[in-house]
Amino acid sequence: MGASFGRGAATGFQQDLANADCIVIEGSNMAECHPVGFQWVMEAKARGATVIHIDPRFTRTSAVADQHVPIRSGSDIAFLGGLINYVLQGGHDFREYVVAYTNASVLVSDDFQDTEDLDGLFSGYDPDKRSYDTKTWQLAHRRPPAGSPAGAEKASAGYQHGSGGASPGFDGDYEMDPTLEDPRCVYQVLKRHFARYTPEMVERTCGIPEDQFRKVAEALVANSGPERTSAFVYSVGWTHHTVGVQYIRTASILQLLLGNMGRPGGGIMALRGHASIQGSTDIPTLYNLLPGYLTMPTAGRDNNLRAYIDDQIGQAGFWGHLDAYIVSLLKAYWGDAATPENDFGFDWLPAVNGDHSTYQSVLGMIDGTVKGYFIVGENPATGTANGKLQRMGLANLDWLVVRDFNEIESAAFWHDSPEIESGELRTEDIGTEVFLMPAAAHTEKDGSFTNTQRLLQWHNKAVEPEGDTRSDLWFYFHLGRIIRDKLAASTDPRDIPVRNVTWDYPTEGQWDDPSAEAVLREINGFSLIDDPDSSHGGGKVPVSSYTELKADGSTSSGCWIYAGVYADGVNQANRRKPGSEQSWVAPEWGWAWPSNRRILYNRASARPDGTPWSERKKYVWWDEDAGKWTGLDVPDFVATMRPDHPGDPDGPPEQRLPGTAPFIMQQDGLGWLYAPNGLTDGPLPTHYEPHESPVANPLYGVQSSPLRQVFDRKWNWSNPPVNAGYPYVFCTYRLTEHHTAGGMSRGLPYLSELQPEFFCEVSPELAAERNLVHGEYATIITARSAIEARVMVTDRVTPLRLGDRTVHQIGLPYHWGWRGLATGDAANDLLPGVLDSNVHIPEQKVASCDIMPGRRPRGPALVKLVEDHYSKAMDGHPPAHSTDW
Amino acid sequence: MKMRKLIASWPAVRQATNLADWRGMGRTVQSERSASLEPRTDTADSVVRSICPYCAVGCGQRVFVKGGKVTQIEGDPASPISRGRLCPKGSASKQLVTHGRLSKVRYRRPHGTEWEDLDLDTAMDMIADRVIKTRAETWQDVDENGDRLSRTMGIASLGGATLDNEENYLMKKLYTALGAIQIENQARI
Amino acid sequence: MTIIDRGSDGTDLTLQGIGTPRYDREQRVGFFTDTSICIGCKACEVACKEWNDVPADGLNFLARSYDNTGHLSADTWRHVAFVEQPTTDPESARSGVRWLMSSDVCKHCTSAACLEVCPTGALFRTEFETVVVQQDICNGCGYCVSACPFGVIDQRKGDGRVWKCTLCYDRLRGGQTPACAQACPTQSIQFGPLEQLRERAAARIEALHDQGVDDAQLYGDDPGDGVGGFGAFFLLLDKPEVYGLPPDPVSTTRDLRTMFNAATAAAFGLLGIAAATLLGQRRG
Amino acid sequence: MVPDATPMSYYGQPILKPPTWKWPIAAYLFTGGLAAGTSLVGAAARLHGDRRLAGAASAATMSAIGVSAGFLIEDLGRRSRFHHMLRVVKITSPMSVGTWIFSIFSSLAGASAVAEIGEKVGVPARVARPVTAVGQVGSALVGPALATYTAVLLADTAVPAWHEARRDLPWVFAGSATASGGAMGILLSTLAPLDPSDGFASGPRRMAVVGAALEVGADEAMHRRLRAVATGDTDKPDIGAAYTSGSPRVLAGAARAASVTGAATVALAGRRDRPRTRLLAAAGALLVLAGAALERFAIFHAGKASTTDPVYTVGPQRLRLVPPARRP
Repeated sequence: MGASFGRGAATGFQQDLANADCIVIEGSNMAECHPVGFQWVMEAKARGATVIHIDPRFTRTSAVADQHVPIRSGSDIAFLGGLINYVLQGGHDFREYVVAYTNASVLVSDDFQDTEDLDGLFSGYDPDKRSYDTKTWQLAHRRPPAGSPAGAEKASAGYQHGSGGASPGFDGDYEMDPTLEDPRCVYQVLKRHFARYTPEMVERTCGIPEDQFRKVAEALVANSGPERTSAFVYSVGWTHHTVGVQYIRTASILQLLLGNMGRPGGGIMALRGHASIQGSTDIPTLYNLLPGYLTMPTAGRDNNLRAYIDDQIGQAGFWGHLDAYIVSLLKAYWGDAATPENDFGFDWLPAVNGDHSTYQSVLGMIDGTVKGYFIVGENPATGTANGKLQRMGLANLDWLVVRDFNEIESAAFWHDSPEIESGELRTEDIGTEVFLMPAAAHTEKDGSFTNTQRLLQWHNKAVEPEGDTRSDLWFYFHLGRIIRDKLAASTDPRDIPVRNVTWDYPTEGQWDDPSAEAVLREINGFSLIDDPDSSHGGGKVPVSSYTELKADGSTSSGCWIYAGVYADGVNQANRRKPGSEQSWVAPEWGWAWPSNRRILYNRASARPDGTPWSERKKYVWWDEDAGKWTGLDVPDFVATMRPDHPGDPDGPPEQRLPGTAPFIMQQDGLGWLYAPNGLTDGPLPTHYEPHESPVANPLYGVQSSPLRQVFDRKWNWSNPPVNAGYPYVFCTYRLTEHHTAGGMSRGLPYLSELQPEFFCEVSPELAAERNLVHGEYATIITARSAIEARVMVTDRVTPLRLGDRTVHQIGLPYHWGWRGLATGDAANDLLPGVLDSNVHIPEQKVASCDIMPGRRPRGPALVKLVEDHYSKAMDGHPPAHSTDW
Repeated sequence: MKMRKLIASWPAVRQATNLADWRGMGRTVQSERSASLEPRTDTADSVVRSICPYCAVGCGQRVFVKGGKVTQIEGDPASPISRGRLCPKGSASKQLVTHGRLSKVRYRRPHGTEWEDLDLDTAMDMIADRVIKTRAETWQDVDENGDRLSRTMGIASLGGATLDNEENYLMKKLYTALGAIQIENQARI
Repeated sequence: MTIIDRGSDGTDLTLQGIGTPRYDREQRVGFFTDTSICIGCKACEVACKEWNDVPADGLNFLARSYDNTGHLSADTWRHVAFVEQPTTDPESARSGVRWLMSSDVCKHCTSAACLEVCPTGALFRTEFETVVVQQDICNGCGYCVSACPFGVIDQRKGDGRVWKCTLCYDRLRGGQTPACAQACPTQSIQFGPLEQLRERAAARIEALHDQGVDDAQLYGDDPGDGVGGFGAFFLLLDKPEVYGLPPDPVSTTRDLRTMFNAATAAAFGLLGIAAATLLGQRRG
Repeated sequence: MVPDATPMSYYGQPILKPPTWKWPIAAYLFTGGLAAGTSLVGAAARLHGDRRLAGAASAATMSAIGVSAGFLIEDLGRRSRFHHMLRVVKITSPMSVGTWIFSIFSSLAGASAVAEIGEKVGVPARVARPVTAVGQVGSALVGPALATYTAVLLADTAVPAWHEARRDLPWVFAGSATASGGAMGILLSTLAPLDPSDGFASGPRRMAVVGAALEVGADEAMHRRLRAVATGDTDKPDIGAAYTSGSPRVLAGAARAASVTGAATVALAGRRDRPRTRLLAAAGALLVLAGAALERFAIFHAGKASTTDPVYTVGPQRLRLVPPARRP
């Protein structure tokens, strides 16, 4: 999303789904995983919309959908590519929209070579470093872009700007062919790239019969254009793949071609799994980001603030104010200690050099480099791919702090875990010191969640926590306080940031809880000029929008994209104006970032000249008399910029974009069909087989994504692809009745009794082939482990015909673990740790396995079974490096 | 007098006196308790506007409190997103916050075989010491070609998606000030 | 089929039909469950249990599709049924399968067998014309359990009393919507005045038939059925028995007159025989 | 395979809940009938002037009443609330009507018994005697209702094997009560031998025989009627099938055998009340009593059995329904 449109978040909001004429739910099981949000899909259906669900299994979403398309897990790009090909070959794209708002007409540089030319690789691939040099991907410019020299040698930057535009260095001055005829223009490059993704190829790759494919294609085309819009809904069904980001890219391209972006009933709805997972990427407890999708300083590149800014500041669009955002953050972090002289304390920030995501940390624990670990409201022992790897890491720590509601698997691993049961670990040998701290529930603390539609909503404390139970705000505030006290007298330079960090929050209540509102105010930011005669009588005044942030240290903001959440000193996230008393957009309930916009890029809901595309799909338009943009939502645009504004190259960054550029975070303001930057594994999505697939890649010589991150080592060996030892595909998913790794549901009687046992869903044909008995047990085995599950033989899982062979798929809900009331084996124990190169998300939705009737062995026999099965599959060879496949 | 009231309240007698329901199927057999029933939400001390802690739809919840205890959690009809509705997990929120909650710090010493008690303040102090010690032991000032790192690779953290924005902010700020960079959460799984 | 004679103010009792006491104040309320938009999420089951503190009833994997609850009972007042059916309908967009889901509940019948047979007056007709068990009265005689033609009400082990859905009688008295209806994400469970619900259901069934969903049918909307029409009726997509519901439920009280007549006759028969056999002798 | 929901039901699961009543209720059906029958014998004896048999019968009736009350209260879920049965007079509830019948019967029989005892301990005869007589005869008049209301109670349920037998059950119970009364009369007269010249002794014998005959006849009629209610199922073609397997089959067979042989034995003992015939009659009476009790248990278990298989509920209902008229 970030690379295509400029922001890495859902582009619309759930209520808007009701306006869609066609809703495609793919990579999501919305009725089960977001049931209350699903009411808006039902609303659309009641108004006559077509609801299509594309999923390996027939689920509760499919039950009420108009069409269910069973698809082979891991082949979504082939299917979506087929749809793009259908649109391009038939010229069904929304031409006026595409020419004006996307980079379809921009010419690509000559030395770009497509996967069609290099049989699965783009130009610039370095097999040793397993990365691309993006020099050959650049777009053709009439004159070299300001700032960095044209085509500078640059490793493809990762998806750094989750919410920012592609990395800077370009502006909109391209060689273009608005007629889209020139073979080098993006439109034609796209056409050639997807030419082979024909309906026959889709059937051969995804197992989707041609008639089903055409039905989807026709529905989408019929429901796009000026009068009608279609929406896409996805979730981890797309992100949990080694090419996850490219899945979303494909959908972005399709939605841009059909002209559905930025329009009511259109867009791409990213459904997130946790209450504030969007919040935890906006204010990231992530290794590579600072709040507001600013990148963490990279060792060697960002040696000082000026280098950091110059390397990333955008030539046009709102990334052009990167300096104001980073300086305001530093002022929030260090307060008065941050002065222009010391680069506002830029050097007190630690630097990253490479991938430090959770798998690197777990391997660090196993190798002994990582000694201390905090687990806060998460359950990696069963919730993260390759549970055994996680538990082996936990067992090798010096100390571990777990904060949760009860003794979850990640806190109990040292006395109760599959490894203790199989003898691979002994309690007495595990040296990890464990602190299990009771955590407060959402009813026992004030705070805000950011939901899946970028909406900050405040939850008020209802009761005081009891006993030792404390909120995580309390825990980190007091931990910081104690550490600062202990280091107060230190003279060691590394302790300077610890002393300088602003930590003086007011506390309240019987447990000295730090004020969450004070923290939110800091996140919002202040203008720091002590202006006595200002209406607020001087002192720190909350800023009302990120446009007020300055680069001279006169403003602070803990997270620039959240600036405005405390506008006028009011906690906008706690606004509760009932939906019934305001418009269906409901702008006065909670606060959505950025600047309370509910549909992003909504400039595109109007023609280039500013008038709505159609009366039916009116949303934001130019009001000539008032001289500004108006409509049902906050315009995602410079309010007073005329639609015919040509773009002022010398004005402030956002003025350099023309009045017809809806994607204001992008350098060129355009939706990127072709993404020369921002993605590590290619400017265009390409079908690669999952890391573990029983099927050879029908399109290219390259089997799987060449840039996928693999860790070939003990406990993480991969199933060899196209191998008789692991002939079946399995995918993991959730059920309505449980929550992720079960920590918040398997301890509750009322939820556990609804889904008491771990089960696997298999088709009658597979049950016959492997004589699995309905209601009895089956053992599922991969190179990592073997688990047992009750068998659910059902027609809802269909074997797929891929040309002459049949692929069987097995469904595994992954909620279970060995603690709580409803206990069972963890499906994540089967999965390898194999990551997407852009965002390091493991491939959890597809892998290969074998299945046999009966329960799994207990004790050491389990390890033997797994190892014997693996060596038989490798016919005796030692574990091989999976990157050779 | 009490006897007369007792006799008069006997449903069999009320069947005679209230002929509209002489079959004894409605008001005449309604007990005192039934006649005075009222929903516990009406008699709550306070009702608090909250948001469901489970998934990212962000359903509105109303939390009813009486005597310092949560007595009911149900949907908030005012929410434009959820319109007062909840899923099975959201509906189980009362059980989530009241059932089987750990309320004491548990401590396991290295190689220990049992959980032990530990009071909260001591635990906090011990954790702070360990952070400082591990940080010192694994501090990296510069990398192999002299570029500034100023970080520790000895401490990692996991979690954040189920936490508030304010909590994520303090965590990131504290860890960054300490130079701990291996900070991750569910956005990555 | 006896028509329940509501009469002027319900006082006219014929043993044929049982009048229902009318309360002037309240209008009759009930549920309309439109199973065609149920997504089987079971929010109703949990919301009901949380509000009424209904005990959990065991962790048992039933292997009946996604239904591990099984049936209504003293400890389950809402039960979502799951029926997986192969579809033969070629045009159906589905991949050869149809998945029916339906949230079952007490029907709060117009002529409620449980209410009519309850000897202690524990079961009573509320001012909202719903049927509720008064837990301070019920002595666990169990008669209602045998009388209910749907197998809804049951005795709770270890407690002895019988329990069933009260249509959230306490919430109704506070002017609130029953917990399950409020929670239902797709409003498959609709609560409101029964007349209104019946009109809405008629319109909905019309729409479905126009869309070609031929086997859509209303179940319990007809006041002329064996229990005088349900207070909680349904729109089903298949025959009632597929969901575990009786196709033509009857409150046996409608045959009470014939039963009492037979018993009276038999009693006189008994008296007659006794007299004939015992009194026919002259002394000595 | 997730079993296709057989068209008859939801995964083969019963539609109805099995009755919560346990064996004490089946036993009460018998002891209730016995009390009624015995009270009739007692009253007849009282009218006949045989005060010794009448007193014995009154005692027997009271013990049957005592045992019955014990059974009824034992089966309640909340025994301490047994008095709630008298909370309301509900004519739509056979159990409520029955409770009042039981109360009236017990108080009359009780008054008679108390008066009789009173007379022995000094209460003047002219006060005690009429109360004893009126109480005993009064209770006898209520007896038949006590015997047959239980049939209505069972029939007024959704239990297929009971409801479909609603026209016959009262006669079965009436016959059974008559037989029990007669049998008890025989036993009492053997324990407290009557003056042989007094022809009364043969009354109970005739009552037992006629009662048993009525019981067996009505039972046969009931089975025939149940077999007439088709279910449309192959292995359980009609509701009568509830009696064709398991404990219902065994109990029904035993009941029939006991009643018939009992009645025959009593008949064989003839009308003469001689020591030899008295023993024979007593044996027959015991068999008749056993038959009556087994008959009640057979009906009880068959009823429960007919709730555990959905065939008995769905089959007849579906056949009764005209195929749902396709709405236009």
